[in-house]
Amino acid sequence: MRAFWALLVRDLKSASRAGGSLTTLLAFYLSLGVILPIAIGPDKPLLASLGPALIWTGVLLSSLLGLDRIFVADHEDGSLAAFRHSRLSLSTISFVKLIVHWLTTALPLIVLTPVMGVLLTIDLQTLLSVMLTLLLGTPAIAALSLVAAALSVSLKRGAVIAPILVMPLAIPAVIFGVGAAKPLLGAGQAETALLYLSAMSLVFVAFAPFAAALALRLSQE
Amino acid sequence: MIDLGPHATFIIAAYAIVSLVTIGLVGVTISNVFRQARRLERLEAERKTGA
Amino acid sequence: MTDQSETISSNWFSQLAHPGMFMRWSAYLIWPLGLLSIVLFAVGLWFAFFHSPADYQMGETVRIMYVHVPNAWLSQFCYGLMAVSAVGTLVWRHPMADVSMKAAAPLGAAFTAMALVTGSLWGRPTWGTFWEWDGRMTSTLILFLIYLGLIALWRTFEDQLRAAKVVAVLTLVGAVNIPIIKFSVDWWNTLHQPSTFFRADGPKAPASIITPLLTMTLAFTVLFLLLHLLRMRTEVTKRKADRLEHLKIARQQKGA
Amino acid sequence: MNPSAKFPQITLNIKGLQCKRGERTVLAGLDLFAGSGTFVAIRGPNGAGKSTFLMAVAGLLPFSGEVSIALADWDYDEHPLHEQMLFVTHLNAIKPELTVRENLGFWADMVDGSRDRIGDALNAAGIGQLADVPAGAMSKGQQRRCSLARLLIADKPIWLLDEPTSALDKSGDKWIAGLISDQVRRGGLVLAATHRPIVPDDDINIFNLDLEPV
Repeated sequence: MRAFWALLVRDLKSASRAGGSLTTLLAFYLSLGVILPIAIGPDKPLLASLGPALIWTGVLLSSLLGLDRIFVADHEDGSLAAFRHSRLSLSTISFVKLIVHWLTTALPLIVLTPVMGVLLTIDLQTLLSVMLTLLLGTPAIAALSLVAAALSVSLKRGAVIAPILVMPLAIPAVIFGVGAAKPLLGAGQAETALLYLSAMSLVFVAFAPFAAALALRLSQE
Repeated sequence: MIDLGPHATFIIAAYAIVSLVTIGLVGVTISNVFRQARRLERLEAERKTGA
Repeated sequence: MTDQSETISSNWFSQLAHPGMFMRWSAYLIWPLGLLSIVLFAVGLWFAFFHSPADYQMGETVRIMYVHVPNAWLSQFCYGLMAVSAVGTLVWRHPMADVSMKAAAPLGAAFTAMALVTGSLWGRPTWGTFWEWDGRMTSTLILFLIYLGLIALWRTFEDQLRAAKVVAVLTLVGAVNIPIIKFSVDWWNTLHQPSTFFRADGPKAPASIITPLLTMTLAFTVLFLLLHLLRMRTEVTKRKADRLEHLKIARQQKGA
Repeated sequence: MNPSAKFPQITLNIKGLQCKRGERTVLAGLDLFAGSGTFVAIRGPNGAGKSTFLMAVAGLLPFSGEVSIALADWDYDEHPLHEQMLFVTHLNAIKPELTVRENLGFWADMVDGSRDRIGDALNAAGIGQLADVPAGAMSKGQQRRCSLARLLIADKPIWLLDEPTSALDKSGDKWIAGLISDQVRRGGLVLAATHRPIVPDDDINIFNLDLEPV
């Protein structure tokens, strides 16, 4: 357990110290919050009704931005090779990386979502339900990102391809996320969507570290 | 040709595109077969003379 | 760590599929598959155009179904084949599995693209628009994106041997996600369109439509197997040529 | 385990080791038998497969042939074999934005070493006064010393060192030679790939392994 916390603390510390990627992430998310309303036009009721969909799309796109950084830093500086002789198995290490990725990517985006809510003139009730769905849905996206990052860790141009691999697989999360946040057919449908969303997050988070560990081991050969 | 009814253009377009793509696929696959075969022969010939 | 040694299992199954053996026995299949697919296409097209009535609901446009359904089926069948090959690469370490996986991906993408085009051409007279966000068509479109992702990953690797195993992992991750995507898209579909009176593959097709549909599907499937076989043979030849090229480069470096 | 206690008896037995990197066969049929208290100096020109050999022994690369490592009456469940090894590659495995102390503390936790030996390790490495400096601010040689200091914060019987003396000056070479000599005297097994020969103390049993490009 000591090694588990050591890795978690180290990665969070180095992420916060080299804060560059956090600011670019939030800047990208905010710029989406600016461009979309400008493109759609200042028609408030339309923006309000599109709110949850735009926020979910914004969060998905923003979280795909820095996704290849998850393993590349450790791969390039030799830490990944040294982990082989540490107390942690590769899947535990991937699980820590998943937690760190969620904390440094999805959480800041969720914290910033109220600002997006203001830009998209969403009422408080919808904003809160969107943030709830984001909280339940982003682990699934983080899990997919983890596997895609592991797959493309040893590629020279890996950074470009990882988001393409995640996008189609993240569609169910977006469907249930927006479906839960903006129920068309009443509250009943929001509950089912929330249940599907959380189930998916749990399953993806459970399996992703093993898939990522396998991908890492294979691409190190 | 039999009467394809009011939407004949779509039916013909569908078959035209499908046959185009299918024939294209067959063509590319077969040309690759020969291209790689020739490349292998050339390299094997070089290996015999060069070695 | 102790006595970790990798011995190549030599049961008959992997013997049969050893590249050299594969090239020998697969050569005998090329012409039979080729002739069979030509015959099937001839019979299928004859049935499709000359020997089957218009559908009482769809009218003549049912004939587009005779090319749409086979391609939609092949886009799924091909991914199934790739998933099995992926398991072959990762679990059974089968020598030809990654060759089969790599050969199938572009074919799968092509069939999925044809399914999408014929689907939208069929949609125009029926639904009045080229693209109707119907559940089945949307799933096919997402499947097309997954194919593109796989092909992109293949091409990003320089070292094809290492690429094989990593792409196999992504293929299996994709295979696990496809049912989830299908389920969520159908759920999403009922959300936005309570009911389309007309599902894409139509009501239970009467006998007169089944025969052309089945023949055309068989024809396309046989064609796919033929193309897949040819592409596998090309890949084996390419890898042999690549090895010789490496040797030539190494010899040249030593010589220089 | 205090820093001077003896290690258990080690036996490393490599038979017919073959490694391929992509298309190229790098190692073709290599044999090696080595036990405790030995310094295996791996020598050979570039591309002879020195790093590949170390990565194969470290379990980071698939290979055919046999690599068996055994420790005398060792409880492998309690202390798995792959944790009894330290592999210092030509990369330093250091986060530039973290301080030297944080980096070494992290590695101490990861490999079950002890944090309170960091001070002595850094002094031995000659960078004792840089403990709270961000690692990125140090020179290449100092970063290399920080990376090698990892060897001193944990007691591992087997060391795999890839170009340990790279980016080090004369005094660094001497430090490394002394480090290896102490480890070998304690009954450890050191496999080091080097360009510049490492000259340990004279009582150390050296085994030269020369690799030829295939």
